[in-house]
Amino acid sequence: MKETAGTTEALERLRDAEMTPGICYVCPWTCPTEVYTRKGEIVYVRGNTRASTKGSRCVKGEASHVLAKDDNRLKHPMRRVGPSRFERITWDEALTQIARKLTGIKATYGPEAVAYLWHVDPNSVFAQLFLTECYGTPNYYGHTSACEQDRRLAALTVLGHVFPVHDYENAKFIMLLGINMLGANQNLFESRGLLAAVAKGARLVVVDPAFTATAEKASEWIPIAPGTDGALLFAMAHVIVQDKLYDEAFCRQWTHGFDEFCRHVVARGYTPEWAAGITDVPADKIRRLAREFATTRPAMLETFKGLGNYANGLDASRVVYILDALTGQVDGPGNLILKDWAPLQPPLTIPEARKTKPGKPPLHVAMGYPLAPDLPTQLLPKAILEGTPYPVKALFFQCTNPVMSEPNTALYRKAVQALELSVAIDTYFSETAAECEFVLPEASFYERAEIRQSLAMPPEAIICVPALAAYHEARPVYDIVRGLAEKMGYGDLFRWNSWEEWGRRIIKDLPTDLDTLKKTGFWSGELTYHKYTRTGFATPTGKIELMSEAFAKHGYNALPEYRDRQVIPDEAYPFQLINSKFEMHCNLTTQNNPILLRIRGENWAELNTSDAARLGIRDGDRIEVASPQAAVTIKAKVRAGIRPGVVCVRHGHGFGHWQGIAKGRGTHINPILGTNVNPISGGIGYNECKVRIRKVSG
Amino acid sequence: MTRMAVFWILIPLFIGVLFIGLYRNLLAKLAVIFGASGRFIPWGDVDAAALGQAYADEVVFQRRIRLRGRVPWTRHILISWGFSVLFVFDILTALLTKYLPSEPFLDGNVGWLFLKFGLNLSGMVLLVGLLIALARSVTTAGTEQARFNDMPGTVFLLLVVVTGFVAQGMRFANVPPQPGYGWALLGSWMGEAMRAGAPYAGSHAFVWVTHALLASAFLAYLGWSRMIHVFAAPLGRIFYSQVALREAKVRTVMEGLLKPRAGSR
Amino acid sequence: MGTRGWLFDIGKCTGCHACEVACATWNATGAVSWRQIVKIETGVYPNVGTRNLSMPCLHCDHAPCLQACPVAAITKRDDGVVLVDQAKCVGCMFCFWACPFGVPQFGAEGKMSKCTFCADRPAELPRACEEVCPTKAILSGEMHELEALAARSGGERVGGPAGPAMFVIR
Amino acid sequence: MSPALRRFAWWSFFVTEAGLVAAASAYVGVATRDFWLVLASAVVAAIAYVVAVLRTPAPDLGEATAASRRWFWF
Repeated sequence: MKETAGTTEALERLRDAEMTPGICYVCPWTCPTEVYTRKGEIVYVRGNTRASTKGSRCVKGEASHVLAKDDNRLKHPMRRVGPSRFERITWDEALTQIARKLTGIKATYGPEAVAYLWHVDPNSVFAQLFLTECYGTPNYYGHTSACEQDRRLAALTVLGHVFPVHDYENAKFIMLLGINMLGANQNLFESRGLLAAVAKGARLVVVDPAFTATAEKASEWIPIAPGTDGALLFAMAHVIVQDKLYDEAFCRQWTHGFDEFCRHVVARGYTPEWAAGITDVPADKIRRLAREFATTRPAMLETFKGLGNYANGLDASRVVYILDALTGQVDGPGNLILKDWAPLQPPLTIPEARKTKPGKPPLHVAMGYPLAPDLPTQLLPKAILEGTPYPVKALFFQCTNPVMSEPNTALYRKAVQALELSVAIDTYFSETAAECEFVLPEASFYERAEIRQSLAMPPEAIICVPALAAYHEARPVYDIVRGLAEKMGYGDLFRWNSWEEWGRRIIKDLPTDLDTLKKTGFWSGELTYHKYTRTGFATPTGKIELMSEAFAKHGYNALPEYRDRQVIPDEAYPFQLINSKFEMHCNLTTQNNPILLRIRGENWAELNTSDAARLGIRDGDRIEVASPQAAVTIKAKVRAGIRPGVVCVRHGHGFGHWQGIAKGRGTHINPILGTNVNPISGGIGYNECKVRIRKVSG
Repeated sequence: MTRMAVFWILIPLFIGVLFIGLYRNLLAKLAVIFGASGRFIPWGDVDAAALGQAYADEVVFQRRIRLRGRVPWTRHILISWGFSVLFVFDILTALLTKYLPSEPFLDGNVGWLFLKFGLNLSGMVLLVGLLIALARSVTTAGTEQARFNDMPGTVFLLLVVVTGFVAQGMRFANVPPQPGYGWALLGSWMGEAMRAGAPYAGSHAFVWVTHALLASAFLAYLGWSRMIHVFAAPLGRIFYSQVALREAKVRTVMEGLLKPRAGSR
Repeated sequence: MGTRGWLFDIGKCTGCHACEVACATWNATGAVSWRQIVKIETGVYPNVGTRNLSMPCLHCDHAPCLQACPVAAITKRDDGVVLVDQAKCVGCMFCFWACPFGVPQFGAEGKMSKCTFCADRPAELPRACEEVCPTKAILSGEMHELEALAARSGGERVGGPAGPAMFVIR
Repeated sequence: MSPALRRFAWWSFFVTEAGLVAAASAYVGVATRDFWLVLASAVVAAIAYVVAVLRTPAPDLGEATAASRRWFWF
């Protein structure tokens, strides 16, 4: 009822504060914000009311103002002097020593022995430019293998887009598999659109072994057998092909391999009856869903991390997009949107003469995952400890905590310990930082500048203007990289008097100027649909590839196939372990937040009422969850909204941090997961785990 | 009419005022609670351990005030314990020396010295607490810390205590010092200090009656001011300790609100 | 000006807790939370349902907390907003017992605090919770406007003799 | 108001007042002028109490709102 847009001045008056536009970096969705400060302190933060998020924010972002004053943050550079012992050093000492080591490693092993990893990538473009173009390592990577690696590779190879977004609001049929839009995934303008669509009568079908926050709003919840979504999707394709429900004109014009794909699903016998036996979804229901999806317009089929948590997730994710394509439902109103990006430029350019060309292929290629959109991080310990495919001697960890988030924790810790140079750049101390040689304090998103792409439907650039002075000695990545560049003879390339200098270079192609951007916080272009009619698709054939040329080129099956998942529960380990996230927590930044800990102070394992009754487990009991690899104890949550035979651990990326007030809370589940690399994509098979459970205490 | 008669005539009125206050401002409020929740806490459902814990926390150790700070806690615990022990000793003194007089408790005997000691000690504890409160009220006036100060209550009680000590000092000054009177602490010390002006026949009685009337007026005041917290806070806190009942109440309401309407999903 | 209140749409609430934190931030509520959020799961597998409720102070017409307060620390403003004066509050928790919804909260100081309807925000601004809500499940406004809105979606006023100022769309 | 609460209100008051009159008479003597004054005082208190109790609005959620505040001095 109340308009939020245009109330900025009123709030400034009320709180005698000044608003600076910012970007929330608690999670990778990077929502634009308004930060209100008075006398150098944050008095209020809210979403940017004029940008596409329209002022809405999630609970994590809302609570993030705490970190501006959190005494637990990293305050100054440190060097490790023994197990769990660090000494304070100056920035100059830290950068000098790191530069010396980098020079040494380059001389002995070549620059490729250095890799840079991030989870969220604030300003890391500076590190990318320095490491990949000046220093000469191709190994600059993100965290996607722990996240939507399969979805990303599927989107890239089928649709030629790295990150499709969603026009939920205009959709009339939405089917979501392994994606909890309203829970874990809180890119909020989309949440609002999804609920608006439901309110207007759209059918929402949620396919997930757990009854999620999204399932709560759905017209239909399909508690599918875990890791069998591919069979359901193939059967839907079978129905669409058999009944000729596809959009033939669209397919002929805009897809590659249409006939081959149609023949393929029929020849393989991917019938609803076949799928019913695998998925535990009745054949007539599959038929109905396929028909509803194919005959309702606009419609959308989407997935995210859920399917990729199994070894068979890549082909399943491909079929998601193939189904969207078969019915011609791509990049139109109410469809997946192949988002246009704002025309942003790099903050600086390295002259050709000063560039160093890597001598070895990037790690993911050398590891045998040429199509992987991001590093198969599960194979890093092998590269570090065994030197295969080639030795990795130095790692930078920016805002990432793989010792906590990767499966097989013990092995990962050992690998980090074996490095010749390890540098953690973060706002908080982490389990990974604890094993690193250098720990560098990074400025938070309240203390640094940045201009980047937003993840909204239209092309949109968002800006983060520093709202606060530096926190102790913490520095933004651009200043850290500048210091390193100076030590290594590239200082002249990384030189600026203020961030505005490189800021102007980033936005030089935008039809706006920096002063305007610093007031409004964003620039938004026009949302256009069916962009492919002008540009085609960014695939080898320029069309949607139902049959992938990229796959064929690398010797993989060009057409997707259904395979069973790798780990199937048996008598000794009768439960499938799956994981899901809390909307209150996202990795490191939230784990020590007193507000969020008050809301969710620990994680738990969910199991079905009938399983619990059989095992004598009551809600709140502590249970042991044991895999063939290891065992942990965790609090049990008994609920009806989870498929029997499945144990769902909340926050699979690790609760149970040992620093600050979060110490001793919750359980870190990853030690019981084995190393599991998805074939082709290189993503992590978090859900490829069978467990047995027993009650420990009441 | 003696001055003591004035006291006896006025005290039923003061106590009446206290009771009216308690009825209007405490019992009627409790009735709202029971009206809203529909019933008393059923005895069978009482969590005795939690109740005991709440009593210890709220009344004995006053933990909530401790969380507010060391000074407020010291002040409050001195006043509340000083006041309650003084009250008990007052009743004991009246009973043992006036209504059921027995030899050991008569003037100068061991029991009498015990009563005097208790009265003086608790009175001094109360006095120290009140002086801290007064100092705090004065020094924090106008600041954020002054938000929870109760200046009228402090001054009222301080008048009661000071007139009590003055009356006692006058009485001691009127009689020759005897061995053991030192147990009367501040009373005997004041007696010695005031001996020069003795005897205080008329003025002593006047000060004593003033003290007695102020004390009973303070009782009347209890039911009509923030001092009602003396009764209300322990009572409410003890209800609050019944976590299961408290959560059940809220949950019932929430579940009621969340119940889907007939026909809706 | 008429009395003010809430319109809460259960169908839109995802139980994300953003409102709770926005409220705590704007009002600097410290260790207490002025919004209680519950998620209730019902049904038997596979016919399961969950529903969420985000509960502020409902600023009742005949506020039981106000009537139960022994020191008159609780008052009702002309616009219907029920406020507590912490300087008068003696922390007796009677209001908590009187409130049908468990709204009053007690911090370390022992003084009652609760939703003030963002007392310092002018009526034309959204409340902090309303401002942040990703799905617009929370609306504030004058009761007669909300009544009309609620009626359109089959919403009803929360019942009870206290007259809570909230409409709920189930 | 619940019957138990009401009983408590009546009994506690009258027992206390009776005790006070008894204590006073031990001091001023029975049937003296001062005794009658004490008694009169107690009767006035009792009448005031009865009136106060009867006039205190029943804690009905629909009515008690403003009335209960009138009695305060602050």
